[in-house]
Amino acid sequence: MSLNHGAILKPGSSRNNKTGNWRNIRPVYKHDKCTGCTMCERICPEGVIFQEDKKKFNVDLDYCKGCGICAEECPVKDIDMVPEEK
Amino acid sequence: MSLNHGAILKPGSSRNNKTGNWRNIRPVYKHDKCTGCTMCERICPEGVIFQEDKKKFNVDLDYCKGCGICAEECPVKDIDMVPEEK
Amino acid sequence: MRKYIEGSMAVAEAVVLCNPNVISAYPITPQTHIVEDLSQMYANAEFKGQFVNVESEFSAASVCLGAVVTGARAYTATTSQGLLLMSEVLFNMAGMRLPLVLTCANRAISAPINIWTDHSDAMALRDSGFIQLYAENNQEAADLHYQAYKISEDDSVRLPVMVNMDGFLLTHSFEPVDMPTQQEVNEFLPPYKPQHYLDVKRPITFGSMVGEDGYMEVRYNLEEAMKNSFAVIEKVTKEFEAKFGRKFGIFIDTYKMEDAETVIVAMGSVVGTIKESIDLMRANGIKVGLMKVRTFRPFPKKAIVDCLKNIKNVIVIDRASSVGAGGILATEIRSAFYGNTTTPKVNSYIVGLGGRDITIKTITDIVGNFANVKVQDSQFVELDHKYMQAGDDYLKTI
Amino acid sequence: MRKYIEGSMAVAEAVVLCNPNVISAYPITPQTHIVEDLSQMYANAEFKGQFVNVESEFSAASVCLGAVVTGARAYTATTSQGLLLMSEVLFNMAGMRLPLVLTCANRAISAPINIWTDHSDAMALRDSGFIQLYAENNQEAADLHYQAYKISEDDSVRLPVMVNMDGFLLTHSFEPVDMPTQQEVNEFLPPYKPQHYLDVKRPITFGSMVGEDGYMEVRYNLEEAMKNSFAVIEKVTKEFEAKFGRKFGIFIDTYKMEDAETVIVAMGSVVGTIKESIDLMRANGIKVGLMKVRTFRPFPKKAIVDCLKNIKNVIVIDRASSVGAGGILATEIRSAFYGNTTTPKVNSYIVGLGGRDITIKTITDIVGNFANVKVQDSQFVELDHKYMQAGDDYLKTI
Amino acid sequence: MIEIRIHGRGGQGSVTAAELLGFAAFNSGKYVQAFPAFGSERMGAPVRAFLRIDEKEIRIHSQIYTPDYVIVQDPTLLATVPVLQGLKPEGVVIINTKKTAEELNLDTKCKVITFDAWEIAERVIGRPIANTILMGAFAAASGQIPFEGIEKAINERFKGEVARKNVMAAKEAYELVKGGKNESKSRSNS
Amino acid sequence: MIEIRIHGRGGQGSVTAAELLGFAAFNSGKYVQAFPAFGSERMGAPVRAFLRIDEKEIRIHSQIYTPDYVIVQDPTLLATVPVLQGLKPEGVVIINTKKTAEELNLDTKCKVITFDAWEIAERVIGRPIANTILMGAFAAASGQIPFEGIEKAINERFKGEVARKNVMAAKEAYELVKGGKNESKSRSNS
Amino acid sequence: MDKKKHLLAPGHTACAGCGLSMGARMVVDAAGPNTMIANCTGCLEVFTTRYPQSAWEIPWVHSLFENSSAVGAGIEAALKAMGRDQEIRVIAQGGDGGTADIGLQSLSGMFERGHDVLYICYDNEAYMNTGVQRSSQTPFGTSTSTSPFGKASYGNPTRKKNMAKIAVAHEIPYVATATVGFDMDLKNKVKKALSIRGPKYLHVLVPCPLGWKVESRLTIKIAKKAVTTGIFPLVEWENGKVTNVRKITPEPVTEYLKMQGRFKHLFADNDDARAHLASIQKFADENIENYGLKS
Amino acid sequence: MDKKKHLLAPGHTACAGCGLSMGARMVVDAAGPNTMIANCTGCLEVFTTRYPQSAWEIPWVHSLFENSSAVGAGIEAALKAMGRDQEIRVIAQGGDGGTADIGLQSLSGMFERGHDVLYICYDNEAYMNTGVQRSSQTPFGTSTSTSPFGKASYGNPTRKKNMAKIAVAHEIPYVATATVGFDMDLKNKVKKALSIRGPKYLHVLVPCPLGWKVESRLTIKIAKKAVTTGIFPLVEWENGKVTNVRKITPEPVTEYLKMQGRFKHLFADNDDARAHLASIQKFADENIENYGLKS
Ligand SMILES: Cc1ncc(C[n+]2csc(CCOP(=O)(O)OP(=O)(O)O)c2C)c(N)n1
Ligand SMILES: Cc1ncc(C[n+]2csc(CCOP(=O)(O)OP(=O)(O)O)c2C)c(N)n1
Ligand code: SF4
Ligand code: SF4
Ligand code: SF4
Ligand code: SF4
Ligand code: SF4
Ligand code: SF4
Ligand SMILES: [Mg+2]
Ligand SMILES: [Mg+2]
Repeated sequence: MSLNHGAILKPGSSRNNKTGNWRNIRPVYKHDKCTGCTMCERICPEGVIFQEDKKKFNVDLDYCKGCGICAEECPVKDIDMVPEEK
Repeated sequence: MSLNHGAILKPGSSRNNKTGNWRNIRPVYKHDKCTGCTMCERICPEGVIFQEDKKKFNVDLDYCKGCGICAEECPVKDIDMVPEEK
Repeated sequence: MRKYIEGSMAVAEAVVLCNPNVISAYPITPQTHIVEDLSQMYANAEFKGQFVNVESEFSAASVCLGAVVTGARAYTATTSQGLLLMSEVLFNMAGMRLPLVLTCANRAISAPINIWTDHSDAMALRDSGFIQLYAENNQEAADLHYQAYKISEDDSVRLPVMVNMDGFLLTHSFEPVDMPTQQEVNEFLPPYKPQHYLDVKRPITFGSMVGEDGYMEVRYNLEEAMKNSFAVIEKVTKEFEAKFGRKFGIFIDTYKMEDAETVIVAMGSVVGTIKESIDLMRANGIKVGLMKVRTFRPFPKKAIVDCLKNIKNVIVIDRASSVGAGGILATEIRSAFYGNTTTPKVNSYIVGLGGRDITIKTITDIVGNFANVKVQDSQFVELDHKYMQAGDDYLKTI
Repeated sequence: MRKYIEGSMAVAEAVVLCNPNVISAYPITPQTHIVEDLSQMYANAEFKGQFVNVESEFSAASVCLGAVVTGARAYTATTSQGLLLMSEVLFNMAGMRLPLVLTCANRAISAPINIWTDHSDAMALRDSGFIQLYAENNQEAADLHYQAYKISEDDSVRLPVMVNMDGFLLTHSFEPVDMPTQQEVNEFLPPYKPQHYLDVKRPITFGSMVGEDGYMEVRYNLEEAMKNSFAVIEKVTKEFEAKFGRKFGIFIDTYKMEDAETVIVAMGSVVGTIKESIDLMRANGIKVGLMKVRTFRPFPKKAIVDCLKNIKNVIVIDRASSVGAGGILATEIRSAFYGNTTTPKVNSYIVGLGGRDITIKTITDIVGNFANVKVQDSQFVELDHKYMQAGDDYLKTI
Repeated sequence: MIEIRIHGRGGQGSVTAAELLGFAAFNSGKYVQAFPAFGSERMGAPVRAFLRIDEKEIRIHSQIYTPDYVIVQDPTLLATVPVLQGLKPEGVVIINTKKTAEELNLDTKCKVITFDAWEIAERVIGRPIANTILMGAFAAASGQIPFEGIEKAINERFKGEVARKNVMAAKEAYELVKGGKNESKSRSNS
Repeated sequence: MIEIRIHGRGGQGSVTAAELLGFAAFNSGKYVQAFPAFGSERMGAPVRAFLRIDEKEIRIHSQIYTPDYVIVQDPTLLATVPVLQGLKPEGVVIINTKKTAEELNLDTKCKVITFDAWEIAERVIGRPIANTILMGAFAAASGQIPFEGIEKAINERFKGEVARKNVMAAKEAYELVKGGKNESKSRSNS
Repeated sequence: MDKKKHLLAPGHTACAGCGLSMGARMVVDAAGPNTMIANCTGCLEVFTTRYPQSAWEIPWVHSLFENSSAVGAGIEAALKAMGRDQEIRVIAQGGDGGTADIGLQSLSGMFERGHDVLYICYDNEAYMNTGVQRSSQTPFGTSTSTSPFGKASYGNPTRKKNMAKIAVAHEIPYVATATVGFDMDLKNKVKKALSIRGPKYLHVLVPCPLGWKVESRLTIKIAKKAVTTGIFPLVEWENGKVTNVRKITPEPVTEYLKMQGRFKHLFADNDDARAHLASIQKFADENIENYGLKS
Repeated sequence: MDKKKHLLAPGHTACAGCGLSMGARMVVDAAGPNTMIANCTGCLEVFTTRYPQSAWEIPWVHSLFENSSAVGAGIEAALKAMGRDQEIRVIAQGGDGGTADIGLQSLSGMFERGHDVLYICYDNEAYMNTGVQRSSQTPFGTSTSTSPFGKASYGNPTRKKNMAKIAVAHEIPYVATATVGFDMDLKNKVKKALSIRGPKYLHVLVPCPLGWKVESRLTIKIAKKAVTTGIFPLVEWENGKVTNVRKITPEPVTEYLKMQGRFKHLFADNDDARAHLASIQKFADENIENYGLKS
């Protein structure tokens, strides 16, 4: 352990912590009525919804905690929350 | 010295400290044009001007520091500041 | 009544039983449960004084100061950063000779920020003029509060008291605790009747500036009051035992000292773990005993020397370190023996900082290795640098 | 250049010669002159960094913390209440391993409020992880600052340094002081080149929360850095001497020790008074010497023991007391001898609290009475309770 | 002394379970000590809670490293947390999972009790909170606490309908485990 | 080593006088140490300042109790402050007062020098500030500092007209005291 | 699909649905990579920087609970002294406790001295990190762990200290309120603030599912309701003058309150509870009136 | 002739002509003997309570520099707890530094919690006790010992932090400004404040002959000039609304500034100095405009 250690951290290293296993319910995109409004992407508290295509968004399930906000806020209800099989 | 001494003081005990000797100039009431407006009494920073009569005020020279405010503010200039003989 | 109760709740109930007039505190882990429990009692009108929710520890202590100077009994609780933040006020209260009971839910000091237990916080206030008592378990933690008020308010003392209990280990543990009735506490602890306080009928000036001509005398009196507190602590502890039948030592306590060749010295919750370790070691023929320090300020030099002077080996467990000088309890104990003709070998160990768990193995290992260690600087025990590797590796890349 | 200069001005000029980027401080007697002098240099564009006039000592220290973490060299000065108020930040900076030089114009702590010198303030921070150096006179006070930056910023140390100088006695005294040129200081003290700092090109996270798994290791490293500082202090002191021809000891300094039977141990400006007293006593055939402690943190146990081990009598002068435990320097010195085969008799005296003047008579009286005092609790010297009579009499009437 | 370690996630009531089990044991005249693995964990993150039960005063104040019982409140923990660490050879682990002990195929020789606590919880209580249910299971598995103790503890903490339902659910688990059907078949698979 | 104590009131420049005298002595190659009686006094309140002058390094850091010289800036202090306390038997006291040494009738065997510094100040400087004037008097009385040293010290601190007038006033005092007319007649009145 | 597009990385340990994590990400994304942050102790610090992992992609420092504004001022002063203050923006931030209570003084000092720092208060209306104790930002009537509902209490007895007004009273160039409920508005305010030199203050309402006792999926909904009921007006002040408010069609405050467990006791069927509700409605009405919120 | 009529006794060691000693006496006389005072460190504390003498005739306590409002809150809480809060009034007080700088946070906390305490700030516009260092109440352009005039400086670079406005922003029932220059007004405001329950704030301008570099006899004159130039408006706010201002016939600010040594450098014959004077005139004009001061 280097002596000068003031407990400094590497940027973005929280990515090592896969919080996906906290999840009880999971967002499932229907990729159906999506208008590409970007709402879900903008508000996900984990920042793990990504745009794959103009009207196609997806979730990085490694981190999604299943809060359900994306599904709640999608204006066209194009996201379902489904229970995780445990 | 009593043990419980948190360095408590007796009220008004500063009266033991005669600040009159700080003075280089001294207020002298002419008792002439005084209107009894009470201004000098009210503003003396030491609070040592006292009313003896309706139009007669005097200074407790034990404490007066000779700031000159009373003379300055007397609307009828009924107070003179005169040098202390030292 | 024997209750199964969280340490924090036991303390909160004990405090309310002491009938303080004013409680003021600021939340900080792991003191929070105490304050929350008091809040709930206040909301339920079970605590009938004033509960002042302040904006910082500095104000918490200052509100208490204002209350005490007005003749009220006051209480606060804090830890770690909060204790440091209010330190100016605490030195001030001791110097003004204002009684107070403060519970310190001991926790490590930043940096790095860490919410777990050690004694660095209380130690940083050891010069302040506070009497410092350390609890071994939740029963003692609760019991210390009734005693603390009585000691603090004694006319020959009039000093604030800090009751120390290990954060989480005690504050968040549920254990059986005997709780007295209100009547019993009232019988034990008389109402606070200060000699001097703010009173419009007898106006008084508190907190004057004292120059070179008197400051030293006031501080000397503070030392004398501390010395007086020895007798008062003893008296109050005995009265408490007489009334409630419980005692955890006066200045120190001992365990299996009879034929002990090696004695472990410690404060706080680790004392219980050490007792278990001693039973285990004695079962293996190792003659170990324990001296617990319950009263750290005033520092009970005489009691300690009397207790340890015929012992061969002394192991001092410090849960704090004065950076650049080492174990604090160890330093004071070594110093206490100075000039004695017979002195034990005293080794110093820094253990359990920032919540590092102290297990029976920690203790037995220390005892096992004692002979190999000569009197020297404090040893940090059970270091494991692996966890810090990630940051370390990264540091090398930048 | 030899100048006739006030101690505060000497320090202010020394600080500016060290080229700090950011100065932030809050006025408090007797530190004020330093800050005022710096302000005037700033107003005259003689100091070209940033001068941040803050609203409290807490912010003064925090501004410094922010500056250092951004890669800047920073400076602050304070004392007494101000030091306590910023103590949370100071522990934090040490724990974060941030270099800083802080001048402490030592002053007593409230209550009662008193603006005069003693060492209670710096002592209250002795656990914090700051290196602590004490100046004997204004030449040393100024000189310590060039050295302090070099020690503080050394890569094997990276710890903040507190330079202590007695309030008023040094800060407000005019004495001749040799001031170096900017060029000389530049040659001695290289620019601050931190390894790690906030940088948008290499983003880094400072000040993380470290749990039970790593806190102890980080604190151990802090202790190790303190230990490393011994070598660095020695190196820097020698470099300084080589370049400027001045030296006031490294960890300790001595005076007329050759045949001394009694040695006085002290820190700060009293050292000069003791030297005069020694000359006087030696003229009367009393074999007295002096050991001055210049480096109090890290505590130079080895240097002290080596210096005193063959001495018969040691008198420790403490200008502070840990209430309920006594002289702090004395305690640590006694503890340092623990386990040694030959140990001097060490007596402890509390002297000069709250600006109480320490005269030659004070010193010679202590030496004269030494033989009559056995090793015991710290003695408060030259108490005179008469001055406190007024308040006392009044207390009896209410 | 028996030592119990409970694994769960923030918000699942693991600490409450330890406390209430302690309360039940205390009421049956035992010495107890219940405490959380002191953390700063938020809802969802793995947490632990501990319980000691003894016939004599408990003086030790350190964490539990070699538990006699392990209770796992959330099956997802099995993948990320070493729940079996230090479990005594004669120890027992109780796991909330849909799977059987065999399906889990844990690397242990200890007795493994599994059952779907969330199913009971949803059905009986109406919310997927398994802590009181696991208390019932523990009582049955350990024989340390009579079911009445569990019932009293639940009634101490909860009120009215909530309490009633929790007791019902705990009872169901108690009976289930008493029946022994949910245990791993054999202790030796090595 | 010679030791000097200056008595004055806050605002009268006693500390400055000690500093400047020190500066003058420093310039003539002496070791010096000047310092105030550290206080929190405000304008008007009694204050003290100290000065040590020596041929070798001054190491002591304590106040002065047995001065060789005492300078009194304000005659009103005589009534309230023990200005003569500790003055060495062969010491000298310089007092700003209208009165003669005899009129003062001080309880001392020391040499007493009196003169009306404020009169000089009002006349020459235009303000009743006596500190530089007393510096001149001290230079003459002590012989420790040549008048050029005083002049240089005043010019270091003040500028232009103010400096010039202060030097003039100091010079007047210097000559006056040099003349010796203002001394107490005899050292023994007991 | 750039999984590293955000400057606050996932893997942090905020509760699911945390409005604070949402808000912090929006802010740092709007601020961009040439930003340095000083952060108070609080949930945000704890869930993003527990050793050995950090969620921050930009330079970031945490020192203590009460000093992020002074540390930010120190960063700014250092940048200035080293001639780097033009390229880099400085943000100081903290929770409502770190801002309006224990850190208020250093914030006020930073304002007064005119540092070029944007201060952001993430207001979740209590001390969440330590377990939902009241702060000076806790609304009237809220049940928290230090202002619990009880026999003699209807929750917190005081009103929210008005931080925006206090900031405005400091006569700084830019003050605004915002919330995660209106994310574009929030981001625009961050950008605008950072375009102005001198001290700026942004007060961001961030719902906390744990402390407010709401389901995690409702974070955005509840934030919006705070605005549309008039309880939390969205306002901008430039040089002391209101320059922008978000207009609303006011809904009754009960629409907002009833969603949250922390206000449950206010819906009891008794006069005290009703009086409390009426007071809260009055506060909203005052806001609607004072800021002309009605569209 | 009752030589003990005042509740602040003579014999204290304030400088001759001290506006602070004047103000403190007026306040305590107006408050009357049923008052308890908590006092910050500062000139007032030092010159009234140097051991062994006190100038106070009523119960009085000093603890530290930054906590008189919290100590006052503690006194109030104790009186309440002991049932004595109806008979006795509590005043907390301090200088501008103790109030607006180092004590601001505890003051804000006292406001927020609603203590029944009158807080009085004696504003002499610098840290006088320690030797005239700048505070947040030091006016723009003032030369002080930490904001001296110099080659690169025209004195203090910042404006006075607006404490009255900050107090008003705390939504307390009563806020006012006053000065010893108008003693009856000051005393009336103290009495009015003490007749109201809850937190009150009174900001009193008290000239300091030493720090302002004016002759001691001019204390009242200069205080009046601060008002009549519009630099220091006398205003009362009740429940957040301005209810009273003292009307003036504005004089140019130079009338005020030129009397004082601390502003001497602003009268140099150069553009910088003139620009500074113009700014100060502008501040006064803004006050005159904003508060409608013109009679
Ligand atoms: C001096 C000090 N006092 C108390 C604490 C404990 N503490 C840490 S964070 C916190 C509450 C944070 O509340 P807030 O600022 O609102 O942030 P939140 O966690 O709600 O986002 C408290 C009380 C501390 N760290 N330092
Ligand atoms: C924590 C702390 N910092 C600094 C000081 C030093 N100090 C005492 S009074 C004072 C200035 C007081 O200024 P102000 O409040 O304006 O009162 P004034 O003396 O001007 O009336 C200062 C800086 C202190 N006592 N405590
Ligand atoms: S459920 Fe929540 S965390 Fe998961 S993707 Fe949706 S908003 Fe993000
Ligand atoms: S919120 Fe719905 S409509 Fe909008 S982008 Fe996401 S999935 Fe598409
Ligand atoms: S001169 Fe000053 S102190 Fe003397 S009476 Fe007049 S106003 Fe009072
Ligand atoms: S101010 Fe003048 S007129 Fe008024 S009362 Fe005094 S002496 Fe008389
Ligand atoms: S407690 Fe609240 S603010 Fe903190 S992480 Fe959880 S949801 Fe976010
Ligand atoms: S310095 Fe100013 S405020 Fe202080 S006592 Fe003197 S005149 Fe009054
Ligand atoms: Mg919060
Ligand atoms: Mg002031």
